[in-house]
Amino acid sequence: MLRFLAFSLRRAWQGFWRNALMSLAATATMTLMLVLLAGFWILQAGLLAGLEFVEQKVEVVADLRDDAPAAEIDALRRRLLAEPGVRSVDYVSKEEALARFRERLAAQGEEDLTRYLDENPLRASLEVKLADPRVAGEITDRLRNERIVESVIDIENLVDRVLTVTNILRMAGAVVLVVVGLIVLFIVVNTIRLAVLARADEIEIMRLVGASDAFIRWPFVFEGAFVGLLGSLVTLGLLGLAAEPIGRFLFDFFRILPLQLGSLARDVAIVVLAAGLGLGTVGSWISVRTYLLR
Amino acid sequence: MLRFLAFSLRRAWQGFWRNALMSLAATATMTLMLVLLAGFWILQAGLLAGLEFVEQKVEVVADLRDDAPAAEIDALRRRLLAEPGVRSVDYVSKEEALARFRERLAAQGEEDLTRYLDENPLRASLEVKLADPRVAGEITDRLRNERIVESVIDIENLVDRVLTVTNILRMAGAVVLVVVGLIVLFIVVNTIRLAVLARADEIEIMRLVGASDAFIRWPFVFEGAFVGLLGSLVTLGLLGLAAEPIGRFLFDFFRILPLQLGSLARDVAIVVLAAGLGLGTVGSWISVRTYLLR
Amino acid sequence: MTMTISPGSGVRSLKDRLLGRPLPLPGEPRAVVRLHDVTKTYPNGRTALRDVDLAIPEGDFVFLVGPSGAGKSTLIKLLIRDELPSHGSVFVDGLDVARLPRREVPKLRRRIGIVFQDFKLLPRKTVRENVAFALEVTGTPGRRIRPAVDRVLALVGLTNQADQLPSQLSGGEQQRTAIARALVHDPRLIIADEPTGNLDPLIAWEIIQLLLRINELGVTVLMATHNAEVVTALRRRVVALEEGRIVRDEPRGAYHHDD
Amino acid sequence: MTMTISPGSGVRSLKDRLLGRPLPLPGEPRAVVRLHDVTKTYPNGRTALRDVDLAIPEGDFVFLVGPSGAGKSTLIKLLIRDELPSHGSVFVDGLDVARLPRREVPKLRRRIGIVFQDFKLLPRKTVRENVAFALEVTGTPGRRIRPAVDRVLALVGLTNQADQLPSQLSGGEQQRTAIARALVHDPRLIIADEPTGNLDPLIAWEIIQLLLRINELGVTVLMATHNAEVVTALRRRVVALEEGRIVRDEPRGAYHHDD
Ligand SMILES: Nc1ncnc2c1ncn2[C@@H]1O[C@H](COP(=O)(O)OP(=O)(O)OP(=O)(O)O)[C@@H](O)[C@H]1O
Ligand SMILES: Nc1ncnc2c1ncn2[C@@H]1O[C@H](COP(=O)(O)OP(=O)(O)OP(=O)(O)O)[C@@H](O)[C@H]1O
Ligand SMILES: [Mg+2]
Ligand SMILES: [Mg+2]
Repeated sequence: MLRFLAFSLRRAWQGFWRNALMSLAATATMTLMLVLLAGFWILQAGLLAGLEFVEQKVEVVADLRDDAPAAEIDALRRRLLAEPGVRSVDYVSKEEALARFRERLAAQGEEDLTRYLDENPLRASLEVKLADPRVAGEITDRLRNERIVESVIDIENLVDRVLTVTNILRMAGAVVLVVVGLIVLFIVVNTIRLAVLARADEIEIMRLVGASDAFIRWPFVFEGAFVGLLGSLVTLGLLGLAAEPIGRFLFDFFRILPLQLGSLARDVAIVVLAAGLGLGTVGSWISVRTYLLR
Repeated sequence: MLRFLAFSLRRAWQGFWRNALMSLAATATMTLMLVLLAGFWILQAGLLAGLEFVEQKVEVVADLRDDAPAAEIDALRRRLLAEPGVRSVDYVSKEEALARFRERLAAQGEEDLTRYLDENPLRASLEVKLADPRVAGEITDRLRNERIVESVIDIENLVDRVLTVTNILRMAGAVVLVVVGLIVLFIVVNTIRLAVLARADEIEIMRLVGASDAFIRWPFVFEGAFVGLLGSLVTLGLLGLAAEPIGRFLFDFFRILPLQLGSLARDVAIVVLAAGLGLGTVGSWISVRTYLLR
Repeated sequence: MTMTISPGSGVRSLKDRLLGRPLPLPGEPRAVVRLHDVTKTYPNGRTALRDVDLAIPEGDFVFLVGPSGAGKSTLIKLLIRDELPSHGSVFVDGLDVARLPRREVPKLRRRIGIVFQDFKLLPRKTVRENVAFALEVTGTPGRRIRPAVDRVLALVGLTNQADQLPSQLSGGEQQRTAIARALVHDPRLIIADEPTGNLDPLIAWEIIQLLLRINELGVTVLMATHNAEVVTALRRRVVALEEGRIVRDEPRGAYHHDD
Repeated sequence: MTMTISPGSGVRSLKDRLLGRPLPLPGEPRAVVRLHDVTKTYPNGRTALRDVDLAIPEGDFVFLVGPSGAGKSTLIKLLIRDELPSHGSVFVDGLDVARLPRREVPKLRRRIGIVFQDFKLLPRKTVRENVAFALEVTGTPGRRIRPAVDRVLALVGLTNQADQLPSQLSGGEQQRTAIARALVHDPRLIIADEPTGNLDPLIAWEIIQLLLRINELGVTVLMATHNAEVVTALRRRVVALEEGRIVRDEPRGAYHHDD
């Protein structure tokens, strides 16, 4: 068994270098495809994080009567926090509301109209941030029935629109990733098949001198695995070099935090290695099979 | 000459079908790569159109003194219109400004503060829409020196930011397109090279029986062109099937108009055909050359 | 190329056929190769062998002769299961070749040393590697490979060419490489398809001497050849094929000019 | 395999060398093949030919003999510019082979009909297509190809196998396909490397008769062979190589057993 392994590995190594041109061509193809795959994986991860960020922004705002007692407000606040799907509930006083309003106008370059006001027309409010945007409707309804609540801005429409868009984007991202994955699968298997095809004679001769299927198959499979491994490592090397700009891009564009970045890097490394090894191995297995079945 | 052409085409056709497996594999690779290229081309075109749309939104707004005479306003308007880089100049009256402000607040779900106002605090203004956002600074300066202008909102910062972002996106798009183009080039040439490699014997024998280089090269080149053509046609067929959703996506996302869509479709068709034929032809030319040079 | 059916072979095959008995009688020497009523028709309709009956006892040295296209290589391909018979049964060293499960085929081929008419060398391996290859792929321990390979290379006179690629060899050297590979694993049956076609008479004779010596050690040898001189000089058993039929089977035959 | 330098060849090559004259004297028959002081050392350091001088006048029929590895195929490869000489000059049909610009090489090869020792057939083309191929790739009009191919296939006796692939042919049939391809474009010089190695004596003789008949029509024939019987029987010119040197060149030679 050990001898068989040693033999297969040695043969794989020799096979790789004796057809160096072809092997390197296959490796280069593998690398490019893995870069493509990793790129899309990263984009997809960024997209998901970005969408989550957007969804977390969904909040239900209940304006409170000016005469609402602080105790009741606090009680309502605590009841809301106990609801499933609610992430946080913040109390915003009348003064705070006005300050924020001024800030917003300024940020948008609008005229500061508040200076023409005699008194503060804004209401204190409870801002309910949601962990799950789907509960927005329910929370809105419940708040409307509260005595101390003056009005709740109807955001159901908005929530629906956000959810539709994010779901479409999620699906589109997954579809694109699957399509890219299939392209990668096809191209890599195809390249390996062409490389094996060029060595059909070798397989034929091995069969004729009495090599068992295992002795024919495994060197090729290891060679494919080797191509895959090399491709993965080169890909990871390239990604490593590009890690900083990628990280900045993800942070700026999709608001992925450094913490999440670490786990994304780990995921990508795993995906690239698994895809490289898997494709190389399976590709050569399939390619050799054609000859062994005859 | 005609006989040579007929011979080469016949041989190319035979070569394609006699190695059907390999030819179809090459064609499939070609197709996938062209789809990839076309996809990125479309995205890039969409991005460009979208960016242009954003840039056209850049405008310089000059608030006018309440006492500015209509004749002077009109004169200023006409002078501005004559400036290079200015697309249109719109006069917005005080009433219109207030109406628009109300709309904006409503759209953002903000409190309508205007109902607490006694008089209209907003100013009439001239909105200068720019064809070229880079002139924003200059226009702003000129407006500031006008007698009838009360103030000009400083948008230079904003314009700079928009320009930076759009330029980065433009460059990123171009870089991605070039990278994808190189990947496509490499993969296709590589695939064709592997296919030719498997027929090195054939080339060797042709040389030994006294075939001139042209007789060896052209059948392969035509075969490559054939693979490219077939790949292009399949790609265009696929894109044709997907034309409607693509068009809708481009319209919704990048605000590409149906008119622009037509010219984009034409561009894509040309790119796909040129890339397919070019890659197939050049790929086999390069691959065969290796053998002829010896 | 007239049909000369020698009475001896006709009677024997007839008897065999009547008794329908592919296995040897007790007391008869064990037949290493036994074909019973074998017909081979290729998918394109060409019939290369017709009703062939043949038994080669252990230790025999048999020349297989016959004109080009008579079916010699086809018969050999049946023995190593490179082709399957359309009809009839083939036994090699006790294995029912036609009915052998696929995964047992390597076992069969390892018992045989085969010299192919077209050499079948690996173009990217040197002479030494080509010969060693036959041992490696059948799982021989590494340390036993080197000496075995060196020994057969010396035997066929290729020690100096050991590190050349097949494309750097003369035709005769390629053929000797093929012979070395067939001998390297000490097979109990050697099947050689035209092993001297590209050799000059001197080396051809040396190769034949080699096969004879190996045969004397008890190894059975089946050799397809057109080398009339050798066949006639040695007076060994000669099986002659013509248009797919055995037309002559003589224990001490010669090469007739209509073969 | 002793070194027997026949005086005739020694003197002639010496004279040639002293005069440094690769071209024939006026009045001498035109030499179709002329090697002058040729040495060929392969990149791996093996010297396959040493100081070879050889002239073959138009219309000659020459056997090239010698033991395996003597350099016969190498000499032939030099003639068709498959290899370049390390030293010396090679003229074929008036063309200076070693100095021929690359784009002129096809012209040279079209004047020659070559039978390769390893056949070099295209595995994915039928017999007919393989033979037609040599005409097609040299730009012969389509309507002239079919009859020419049918004629040579009949000549070598492959009419029935015309639509088979090489893998479906016997070794001898493959060899005859290679011969047919070499003849199909009516070359003025035929170079055959061991064209009867895989043929039974009968067909071998037929092929030789064919080459003789073609030779009588004025075509020059150079044939490397180990077929002692044929060489000895025909009493044509024999050039013997040994370890890369011409050791014998007799106008009416035989095959000696040390060749
Ligand atoms: N794979 C095949 N498909 C179809 N016909 C075949 C195939 N292999 C061989 N033949 C035909 O079967 C006949 C016998 O072929 P075989 O190779 O057995 O002859 P042979 O006796 O070895 O001849 P040679 O001495 O020339 O090598 C030939 O006419 C050949 O054309
Ligand atoms: N490409 C090459 N590289 C290195 N050595 C070579 C090459 N081709 C041939 N040789 C060596 O040159 C010598 C002469 O080879 P060549 O093929 O000319 O012999 P030959 O006379 O044709 O023999 P045979 O009768 O066996 O075909 C041989 O020893 C061979 O090993
Ligand atoms: Mg045969
Ligand atoms: Mg030779």
